[in-house]
Amino acid sequence: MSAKPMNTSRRAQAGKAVDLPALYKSMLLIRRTEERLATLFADGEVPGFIHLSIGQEAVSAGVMSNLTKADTIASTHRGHGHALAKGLSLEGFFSELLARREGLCQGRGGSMHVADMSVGMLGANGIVGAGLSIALGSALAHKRLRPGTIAVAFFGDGALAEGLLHETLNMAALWKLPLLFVCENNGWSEFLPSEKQIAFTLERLSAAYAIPYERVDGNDAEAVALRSREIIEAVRRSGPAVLECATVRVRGHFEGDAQKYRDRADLEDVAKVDPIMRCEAVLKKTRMSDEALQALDADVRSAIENAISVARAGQDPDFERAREDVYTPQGFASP
Amino acid sequence: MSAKPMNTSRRAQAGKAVDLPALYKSMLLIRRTEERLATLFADGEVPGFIHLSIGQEAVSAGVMSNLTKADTIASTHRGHGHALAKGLSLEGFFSELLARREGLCQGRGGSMHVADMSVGMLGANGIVGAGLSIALGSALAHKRLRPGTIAVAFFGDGALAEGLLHETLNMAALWKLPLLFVCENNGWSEFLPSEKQIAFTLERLSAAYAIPYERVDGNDAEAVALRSREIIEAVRRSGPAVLECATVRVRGHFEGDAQKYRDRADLEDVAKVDPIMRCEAVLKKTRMSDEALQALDADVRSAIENAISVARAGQDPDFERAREDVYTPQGFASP
Amino acid sequence: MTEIRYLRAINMALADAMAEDDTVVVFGEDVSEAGGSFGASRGLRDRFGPDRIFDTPISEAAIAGAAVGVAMSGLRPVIEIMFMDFITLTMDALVNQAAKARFMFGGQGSVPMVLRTPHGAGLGAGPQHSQCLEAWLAHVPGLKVVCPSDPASAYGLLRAAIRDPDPVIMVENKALYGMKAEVADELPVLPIGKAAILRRGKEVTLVSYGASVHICSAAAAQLEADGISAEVIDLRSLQPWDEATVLESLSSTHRLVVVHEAVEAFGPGAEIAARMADVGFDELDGPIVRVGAPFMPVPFSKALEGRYLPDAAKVVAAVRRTLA
Amino acid sequence: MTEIRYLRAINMALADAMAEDDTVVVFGEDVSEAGGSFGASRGLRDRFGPDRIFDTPISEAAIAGAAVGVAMSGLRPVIEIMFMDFITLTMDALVNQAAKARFMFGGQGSVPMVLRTPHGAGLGAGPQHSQCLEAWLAHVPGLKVVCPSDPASAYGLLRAAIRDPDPVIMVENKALYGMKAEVADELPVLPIGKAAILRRGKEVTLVSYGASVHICSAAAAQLEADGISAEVIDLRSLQPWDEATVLESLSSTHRLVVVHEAVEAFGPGAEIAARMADVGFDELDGPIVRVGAPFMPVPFSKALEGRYLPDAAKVVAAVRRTLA
Ligand SMILES: Cc1ncc(C[n+]2csc(CCOP(=O)(O)OP(=O)(O)O)c2C)c(N)n1
Ligand SMILES: Cc1ncc(C[n+]2csc(CCOP(=O)(O)OP(=O)(O)O)c2C)c(N)n1
Ligand SMILES: [Mg+2]
Ligand SMILES: [Mg+2]
Repeated sequence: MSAKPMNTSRRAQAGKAVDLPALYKSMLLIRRTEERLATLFADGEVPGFIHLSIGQEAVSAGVMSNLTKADTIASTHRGHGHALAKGLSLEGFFSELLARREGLCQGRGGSMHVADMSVGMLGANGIVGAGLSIALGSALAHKRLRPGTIAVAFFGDGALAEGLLHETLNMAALWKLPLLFVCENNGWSEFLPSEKQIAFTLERLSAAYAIPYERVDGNDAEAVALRSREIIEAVRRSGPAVLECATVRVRGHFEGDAQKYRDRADLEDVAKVDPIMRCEAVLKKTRMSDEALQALDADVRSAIENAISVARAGQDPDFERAREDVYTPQGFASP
Repeated sequence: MSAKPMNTSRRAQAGKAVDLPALYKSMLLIRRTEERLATLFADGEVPGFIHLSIGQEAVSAGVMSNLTKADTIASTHRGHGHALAKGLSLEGFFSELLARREGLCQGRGGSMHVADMSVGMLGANGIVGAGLSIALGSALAHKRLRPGTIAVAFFGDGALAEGLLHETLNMAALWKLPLLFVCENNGWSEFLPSEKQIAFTLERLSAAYAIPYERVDGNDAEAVALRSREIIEAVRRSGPAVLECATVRVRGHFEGDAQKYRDRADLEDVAKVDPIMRCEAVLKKTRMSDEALQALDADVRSAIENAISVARAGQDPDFERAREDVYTPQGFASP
Repeated sequence: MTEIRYLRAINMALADAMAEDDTVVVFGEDVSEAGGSFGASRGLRDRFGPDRIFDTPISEAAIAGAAVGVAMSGLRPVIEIMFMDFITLTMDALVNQAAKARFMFGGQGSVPMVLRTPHGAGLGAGPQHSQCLEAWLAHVPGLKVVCPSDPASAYGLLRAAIRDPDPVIMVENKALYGMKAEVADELPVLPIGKAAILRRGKEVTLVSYGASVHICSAAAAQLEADGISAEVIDLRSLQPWDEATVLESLSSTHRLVVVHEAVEAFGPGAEIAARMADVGFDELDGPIVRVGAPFMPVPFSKALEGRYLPDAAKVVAAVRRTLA
Repeated sequence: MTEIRYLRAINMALADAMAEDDTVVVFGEDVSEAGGSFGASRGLRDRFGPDRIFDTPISEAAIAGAAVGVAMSGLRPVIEIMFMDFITLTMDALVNQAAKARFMFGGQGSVPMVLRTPHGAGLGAGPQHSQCLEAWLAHVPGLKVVCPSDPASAYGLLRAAIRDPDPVIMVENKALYGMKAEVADELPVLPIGKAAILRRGKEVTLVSYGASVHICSAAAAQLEADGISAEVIDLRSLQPWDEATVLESLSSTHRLVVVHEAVEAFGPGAEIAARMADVGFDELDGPIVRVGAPFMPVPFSKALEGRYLPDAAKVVAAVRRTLA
């Protein structure tokens, strides 16, 4: 599959081949979804603000290819990829982003809060770093209730500066929790390169807690899938690990951000490392015909258009229902 | 002075000899003060709760021997030693602990909040870890206003778990702030050994941020003074450093804590590493007569008794004055 | 009937909840080996083992954040924050995560966590170990807040909090930990949101919660000696609070005094007063007077602290003012 | 007279303060190179250099804690927290350190820091990017809280906040950033704690602050058309707030409606209502009605958000209720 010998040998180690077409499909679903979101947003159909993960799809697809539904993830403000790769319903997703009653969160959360407990997606999160301790807690519950199940905390390189990272790394190490820390290092934290904010490397930080650390090319879906497979197996057995994925933020921090602060050259380079194009090239060389690829793309696109139609046909959420749903209906457990 | 050759060579490096009698006196002042506090507390003369640093005096005496008044320190709940070594008035100190109007904080703060801005003591602190970011800010101000001046953050081994440590280490490293982190590692965090709470070593953690780290025997005043002298010179010139002082908490977490959770053996060993006895032994061997030592002790004791008398003669704070002093009297800057 | 202490009631509630439901777990600083810094969880480690009750590092933000994740993943965590002053470090987990999860995820689930924490002055513990910050939490949609005043309600409300599907903060006045009272042999679980009328009276309604309830009772006794009949209501829960009971009482007494140890300005009593100045306006025959802490940090000196704290004399003065 | 936007007024205040006093420094996330995420500090880096205005990592707790230390050591920091929802992470520094330092250290000094932060909904930003949490801060002795409603007060209050020797939180409704208004060529510094009467009226007093002031003005205009004369007070400062001005107005109108975007329950308006139900009781001819957000997180959907937010219709209804 991959032309890179290192990956071949790693694949051999891992024992089982990666399902590259599945990875590709997962990435394509994220990409096409976000491309459509960009136009829907520009057209005013998506309220609020949205952060796209275009260029970063390999991380979501790769890591999630090794998780089961029982495994949980806690995500970030840039969480569409995590959500879709974890298996959120596309209709529920679009309905949510279009603020419909039929949305996964009934139109109350939007892009920054998409969640689906039934597939172990504990929510995107508007608070940088907050997912770390939620995943920590989830891992703790897994350890007690469902040995072999893990939690994954996704976070960006900007989030590295939050104190919560330290607290959760320490507790995860102390209690040997089945928790995988996945840092999506796209080099940016809003409008500032994160190297101007972070004085340490995650590798050395992880070493402080003696937590196993691996760095992987986050734009190589196969590499992410293979490396994370091994790591996740280890996490299931014996405790926390850190996986840092070097990747690229193609679009602005949020939609509408013209990225004036960013070098044109930097932006042009981006295409070269595109995870989808890279994966496609490998697939073409090895097993998939152009027709098959086109058919896949068409499938993905039509699923998306269908979901958009469903979302568009949806209704505004009901205010009274929302207001009542702040607490669980049964209320307190009376004697 | 010290019998240990290592110290001799270090002393040579540092150029100037340590003033061991001065260190001894500084430690003795802390010890005798806290011994008296223990009895005053038992007698009900000191309200609230107090945390004694008996056994840990070498850290305060040693580090502070290399600071000037302009240098600032942020302290902890166990801050008597820091305060006295930094030069707080003994009368003001006792008056505060006895909750007098004449106290340094006018009887409003007590043991956990003793402070004296005029000598750069930015306050003991009831919030574990909080002094870290206060010292960070102070270092930032020093860098802009008073190059060559530094801030020191004291914190315990239990505080290592607070997220603020990570945030401040990162920012200190990023901005090369003149900030010395001094960890007083006494092995305990309240009633639990901190090894049950901390999964990392401070040495490896510091390495993550490429902040110079040193460990020193925190019960050897001369060693603390010598090592911190070099480190502090470097901090004045070029940025943050971490100094970890291994020491021993002799008394309970707070006065009244019977330490049932602690091995008797552990407690008996403590006497062997007593920083004051160690220092005294060296002093006796080299230059100070028994008479001189006794005279010093008598001096210290009488200064303390005097301060206690002054404190006892003090008045209760005035409520209306306290109530008005929540804000600076001049109030807002009107146009 | 047996006599138990407030702290023991909490201990019993924790034990009974853990025995009843093995998804209940307890964690926090020094809760396990040491049995809690005030002793609330003494003996639980021996009985339930270190998997059910365990010590954490001093990482309040992660403790509270972890509780959210734990609660989302099938366990019912009860965490302890050693002093309410330290909830400053847990606010994000409480407010932005726990409180909103059910609502913002479209009712997909809930966050059945409990945070126990002691508030209150009187021990000379100074400005960072004495604060009553419950007004912050009561202002946050998605949280529930209870504040028991005696052993029976400490037991009953903690049991209810642990059974509750949503996040509940239980605030315990540390001055009450040693309080003893006769209680029934079978202590009932108490409903969250329901007040108790401690004393019937005709001329003024005294509303409070937690330790201040006892100040109100003392004041009512003093007033009675002077021929003034005061009704005393123990809210027990602050969020939700029992508006109906307060309104009903006001409708018979026509005067209202609200008492608490929290700072008066922008404090919990403001809501009660404001509500009654709206829905109860027609019933009011005198100003609504609040008795709370003055607008200053909690001072260390006992001389200051004594003046700082609400007491029966202040409540009596407040009653006289509204009756004037 | 010139016309400027609210955001520009903040920018000018920062620039003028930095020019006037070279101990003023500004830091926060994206404030320097990017000029602030909403653009409040645009151009300041070019003018004052990176030593006076600099970017921080995403470390809100340390940003606020550092501001305390900076302020104790001779500089006057102005920090920005990108959304008020994130002050959850700064509460310890604000409440346990900044607010108490002067008092608990016996008046040895003060903490001249300013924290600027935007609150408010209306942009579909959802539950974690829209909250109005100023009630928490107003409840804390030692903090001051201002909340300007227009360009001139944004300028005047920010200048006052930066000159103030004590910690001040300035809350800016982000829906106002684009608001334009005519202002004097020389903008005055405004006193903290002083309200402005925006409109004289006889039958009801509308008290609010920040963006809600405009809702009150709109409601007053509608009411006038119906022959009801409403006085509109812009508090400008919440802590301290201008009790005298409100009481004086109430003494002539005898009816009070308090309006804000923060959640009504245990919100800032509760204090105003409670105070007036005490010291202003004899002046009241009708219930005090509050208009605030309902007890729920800020929803994402515009349809929900529209219902969630206070508006002129709700204020008019509240007025009718108190006049009924
Ligand atoms: C606690 C908190 N602080 C600040 C923000 C504003 N904010 C949103 S995203 C972001 C940058 C995050 O950078 P990174 O973690 O690298 O994620 P990326 O955007 O690159 O995916 C910031 C500062 C926030 N949402 N939460
Ligand atoms: C934020 C916070 N959490 C918890 C506490 C309660 N507490 C006071 S001291 C202490 C242990 C601190 O241990 P360490 O830092 O090692 O200092 P030591 O007591 O050993 O000097 C704890 C948990 C506190 N004061 N502040
Ligand atoms: Mg990034
Ligand atoms: Mg310790």
